[in-house]
Amino acid sequence: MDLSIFLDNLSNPAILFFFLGVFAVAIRSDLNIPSPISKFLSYYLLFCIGLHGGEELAHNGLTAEMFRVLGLAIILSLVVPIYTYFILKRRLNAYDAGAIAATYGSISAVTFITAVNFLQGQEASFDGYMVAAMALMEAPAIIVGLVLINLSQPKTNGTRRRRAMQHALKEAATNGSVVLILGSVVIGALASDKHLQAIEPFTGEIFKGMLVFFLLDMGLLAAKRMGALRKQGIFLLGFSILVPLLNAALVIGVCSLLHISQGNTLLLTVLGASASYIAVPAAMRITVPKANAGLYVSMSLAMTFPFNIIVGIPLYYYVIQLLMP
Amino acid sequence: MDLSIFLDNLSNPAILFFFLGVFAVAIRSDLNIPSPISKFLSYYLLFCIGLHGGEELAHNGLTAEMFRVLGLAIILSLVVPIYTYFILKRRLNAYDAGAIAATYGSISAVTFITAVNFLQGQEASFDGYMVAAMALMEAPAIIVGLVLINLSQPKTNGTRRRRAMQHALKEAATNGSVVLILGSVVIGALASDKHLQAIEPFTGEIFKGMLVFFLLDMGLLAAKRMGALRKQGIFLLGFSILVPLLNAALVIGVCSLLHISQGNTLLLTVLGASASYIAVPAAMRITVPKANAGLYVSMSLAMTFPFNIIVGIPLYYYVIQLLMP
Amino acid sequence: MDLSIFLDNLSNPAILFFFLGVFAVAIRSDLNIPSPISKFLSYYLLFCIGLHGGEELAHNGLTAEMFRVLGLAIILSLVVPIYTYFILKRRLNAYDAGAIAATYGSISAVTFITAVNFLQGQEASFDGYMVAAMALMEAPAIIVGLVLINLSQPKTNGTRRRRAMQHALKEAATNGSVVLILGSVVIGALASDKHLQAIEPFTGEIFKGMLVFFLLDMGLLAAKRMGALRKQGIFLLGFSILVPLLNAALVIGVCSLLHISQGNTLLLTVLGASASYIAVPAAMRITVPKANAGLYVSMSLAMTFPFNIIVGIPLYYYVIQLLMP
Amino acid sequence: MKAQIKVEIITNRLERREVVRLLDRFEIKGYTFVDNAKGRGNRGEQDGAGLTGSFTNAYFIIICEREDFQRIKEPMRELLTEIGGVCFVSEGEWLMH
Amino acid sequence: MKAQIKVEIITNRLERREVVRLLDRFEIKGYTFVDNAKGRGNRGEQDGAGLTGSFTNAYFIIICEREDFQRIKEPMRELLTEIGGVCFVSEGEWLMH
Amino acid sequence: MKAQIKVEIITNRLERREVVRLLDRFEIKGYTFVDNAKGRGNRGEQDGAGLTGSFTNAYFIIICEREDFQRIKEPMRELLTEIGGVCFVSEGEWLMH
Ligand SMILES: Nc1ncnc2c1ncn2[C@@H]1O[C@H](COP(=O)(O)O)[C@@H](O)[C@H]1O
Ligand SMILES: Nc1ncnc2c1ncn2[C@@H]1O[C@H](COP(=O)(O)O)[C@@H](O)[C@H]1O
Ligand SMILES: Nc1ncnc2c1ncn2[C@@H]1O[C@H](COP(=O)(O)O)[C@@H](O)[C@H]1O
Ligand code: NA
Ligand code: NA
Ligand code: NA
Repeated sequence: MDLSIFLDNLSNPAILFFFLGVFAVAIRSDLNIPSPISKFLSYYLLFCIGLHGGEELAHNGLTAEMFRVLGLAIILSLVVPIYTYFILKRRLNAYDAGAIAATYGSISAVTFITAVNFLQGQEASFDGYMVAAMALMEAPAIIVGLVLINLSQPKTNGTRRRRAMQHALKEAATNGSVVLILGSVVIGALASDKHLQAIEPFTGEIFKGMLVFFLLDMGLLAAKRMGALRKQGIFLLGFSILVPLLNAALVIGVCSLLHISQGNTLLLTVLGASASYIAVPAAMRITVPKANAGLYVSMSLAMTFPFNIIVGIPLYYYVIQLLMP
Repeated sequence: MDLSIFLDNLSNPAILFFFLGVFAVAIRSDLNIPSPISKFLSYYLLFCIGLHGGEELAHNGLTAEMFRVLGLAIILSLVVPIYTYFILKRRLNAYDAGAIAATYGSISAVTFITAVNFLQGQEASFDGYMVAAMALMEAPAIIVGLVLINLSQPKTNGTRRRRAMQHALKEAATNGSVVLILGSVVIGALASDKHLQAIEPFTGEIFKGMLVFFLLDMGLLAAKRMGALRKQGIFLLGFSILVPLLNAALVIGVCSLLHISQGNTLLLTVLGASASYIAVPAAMRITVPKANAGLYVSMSLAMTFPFNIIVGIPLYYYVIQLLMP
Repeated sequence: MDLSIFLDNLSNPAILFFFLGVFAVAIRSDLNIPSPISKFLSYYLLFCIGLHGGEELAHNGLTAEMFRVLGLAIILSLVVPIYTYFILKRRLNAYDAGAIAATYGSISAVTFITAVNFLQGQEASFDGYMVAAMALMEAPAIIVGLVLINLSQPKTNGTRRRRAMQHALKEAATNGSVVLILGSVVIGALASDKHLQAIEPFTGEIFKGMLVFFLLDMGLLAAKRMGALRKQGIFLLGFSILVPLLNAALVIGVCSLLHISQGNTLLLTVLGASASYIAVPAAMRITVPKANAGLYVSMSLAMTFPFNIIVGIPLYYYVIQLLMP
Repeated sequence: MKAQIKVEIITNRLERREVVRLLDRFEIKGYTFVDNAKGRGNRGEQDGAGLTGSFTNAYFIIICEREDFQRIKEPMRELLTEIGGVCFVSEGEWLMH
Repeated sequence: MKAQIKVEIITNRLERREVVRLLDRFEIKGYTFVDNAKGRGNRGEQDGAGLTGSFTNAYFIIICEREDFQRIKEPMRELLTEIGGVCFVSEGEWLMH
Repeated sequence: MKAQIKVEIITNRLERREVVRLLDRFEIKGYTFVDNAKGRGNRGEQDGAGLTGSFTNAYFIIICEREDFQRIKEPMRELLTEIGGVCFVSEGEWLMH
């Protein structure tokens, strides 16, 4: 097996700064990115990736592969929370099971962006509509998770249940990062090339550096959540690695049947394998306050996220290259 | 009438992100730029525009047109608050009338910067001293507004009145954005070209992108103030559109008589037509705490600002091109 | 004497914006950079300078001059706090003397970066390992300061003293800026050139502009501390100018004996002459809460820092050019 | 000076709109809050980390008549049972102006 | 432990210097404040939005002797009448050290 | 409603871990704090300026039984003697849920 792809990933400052963040927390350093900066950086990344996605979408128009990919993305975001819910339900209460299922059905934009960065490093191409796929996959799993939680409850008043669902739908659809990424895609498609070129130094040139800096912050955040993981049993730790692998296998399989390009397959794989720690926690804290946020955020942020960016992305790409010549 | 200029403005991501911000508030999204970031972005814009203005000022030296423009700018910032005060006094108490008059006599730096961006898109030229004109117009209207409020009061102790005026003068002249813009102009004029070129990637290349991002924030801020507008009568809503139009007509007329260039005329028009929501509110909250800040900030931020950047700028430019061939 | 080097320094917007910050505080302006932004900017500067230092280190490999310089750096950071402590002890209590000694034995990263910027303006070369020298000099003086304070105390329980030292060592070694700079150097050395080039627009192109903006903030911070200086006697004011000069003379002398290059000598001089206001205060507040933080922070930030960036850097460089042809 | 009570409420930041809505419903006009509080309670540590404010608290201060509090007491108890947090009531005097 | 009172003042952020000046004038040595409070009162909502802090409040805590408060009471009332805000006084004990 | 006391502690931001450690040691489960308070006391002004939080305070609120406070009282006094700051205790009622 050719390890160069893994080593190349490890020579990426983005990954190395993630490690630095983890290291800083491990030695109890006071290194700490203020939360307004974290928020700015994460909005900035969504802003840029959305604009570029929208721009390409407008240039390339609607293609058959695009519809296949978007369809697959939505199916994925419905199937994953359902099957994981029933696995989780064997060990956890319905609230936690539903919240974790929603977490793994939804996606991590930073993992996606790291994968885009990885593909650019490999000089592999992919399509702008993948950003739309990402945006589309953020919310549905939240709804599915909530439906599952509701179904598990003893029959409650119908109106009340409908209200809860509306509330959840609203939270999922109006989440800041969902609105920003969708809005940026639309604007990228609408805005004139001349204007988009004028902002390229901000949205393109410094993008990778901002991502590297942000991954330092992600390392700090992830490592802070690792403490909480120690209290969790082997079941959830295993879940947070095996489910991504399973989802990845699933996506790669289907994509190779549908003859989707290597780059797009990697990105869709990463969407399937990644778990949310922005949109889902924000919605779950409000709609299912009884679920343990320490649980689902720790799993996605402190296990699945690092696994995907360090091992997952190069591994998935390695397999994709083997299977899809 | 040729609409392309309006459509081009609407294809500018800056304007589109402003709409996205308004939209996000309308659907009650939690999209929200933390206030330290807002402040940084607005300081950044003043920093860059000031440096560039100062640099050009130093290159081109003092010209007759420059003195004409600066004179006009100061006259404008004295006349506008006076005439609007008397209009406003018919419906409002002296505090609110004075505060709103000061708001419309002063200027909006972001509107100015958006107009500069628009001119660059149109490949039209303008002069560096326009930035100085902008800086000069921030404060005088504040003083005028306070004088008018004071005159309307029953004769109070002379010393006390003088004290209040000194206080106001101090607030107006030491306002952070006034100091930063003036300071940046001076530094842009003093600094060596070599050093200024070395920072051009920061002050020039990424500038437009930062502006676009900032306009997302402006959209959020403006939309949050739109709620307060609903409670206001048609009088103030009309005021916040008609007074900018009136001021614009006035400036365009005078400029065409004085043979000022198209680019400079547009910028001066925008200065006349725009209303302050940074320097004035900060000074008014302290010097006239009895004025209703919800009123003057809402009018300038939620009505006049969007009107100017969406409709005003292309409209004024269209008229200028018609009248000044 | 050729003044052009001083004038060139004064035409640098970085220095001019520092003055603007001081001016703004002097006129009691509300110009104010929010603290999350200050922190981001200072982390950004360390991040960039560390990456570049590490990159060069990896390219040039280990040289004899490098070991000479690093050895000198460490000796300097041990000698300076010791000799200054005994000077200070004549007027101050052991806590304050130890804390100030640690402050002057340690270094100011921003002064160092300003000197790098100055050298680039002069088109003079220097080596990447100077960043390592800087990183190495942050912590040792803190330990020395604490040892000296402890020795001055009546014999206390041995275990207790050992605990206090461990605590201090931990604080010094895990300080956020120490971890970030060392981590960035290591990452700069490990990361592949391809990836480092991809982030160059962020870490290189906009760097100087960010530095300029940050110096505005430094001006504001320094000036806020100047008030506290007025209460201090001439002894400490003199100390905060004369000790840097003495250290500079010392370093320049030794470097010229050891035939160290002009650029490297300037940077080492600046490290010797500068005083800490990030790592040391953070460690001292916790390990020696009885020392007066208003004292050591004011001296380093409000006297030594401005002296070095305005007069010191060009002066040291002037002398170096005279002595080391 | 006028005798009044002070009601302090600490709950998740994302729920601050709910608290305000409850105050609105009972026509409590004045309140103050900071939305960057951290802490620890039954639902674990809120350390402010994360990208969404999910792990941050809001701290409310409401100065009002005791009768006002009597009105909101039960709904507030219900809300806090749902969303978590604490509500503390103490006495004092209000400097009228 | 020593009986002391706690004075809490909430007013516009831009006025924090005025409050400190008043405390200085009456030689009140100790105080604490946060300057990112939001809220609602007679002068409408302070939602923290904007670029200047005009819509943000400062929340002061001053622990002092009752006599100290008696001295600042009237000037504080006057100031708050001018600039808006609330001042609330309650009793407690101070852990001396 | 249940009678409880409120303990307020203000000290340097960098010492917040020490305070939490003390609470942990005495098994005080609940607390809240903001870490951007400014102020003035015996150790001079803490104006929030600087790059490290060295000049910023943390403000803690702990609602607990009076007995809980009795337990932490002496160690807290010692800690504050070392690191500076204030500790203020007042009475009130807790809305149980
Ligand atoms: N006893 C207490 N004293 C002070 N604050 C508390 C206490 N209990 C809970 N809190 C605060 O209320 C928040 C929510 O409480 P809980 O729902 O119990 O986790 C916590 O994160 C703390 O900030
Ligand atoms: N009853 C109250 N309880 C708590 N805070 C209040 C109350 N009334 C006013 N405030 C605060 O004081 C600020 C100024 O009050 P006002 O001048 O009445 O608008 C408000 O924005 C609130 O933050
Ligand atoms: N009397 C007081 N009232 C309110 N806060 C105080 C008081 N004394 C001290 N503080 C706060 O406690 C911090 C540390 O106090 P000290 O150690 O006395 O400087 C100060 O910076 C203030 O924020
Ligand atoms: Na997923
Ligand atoms: Na105007
Ligand atoms: Na030094």
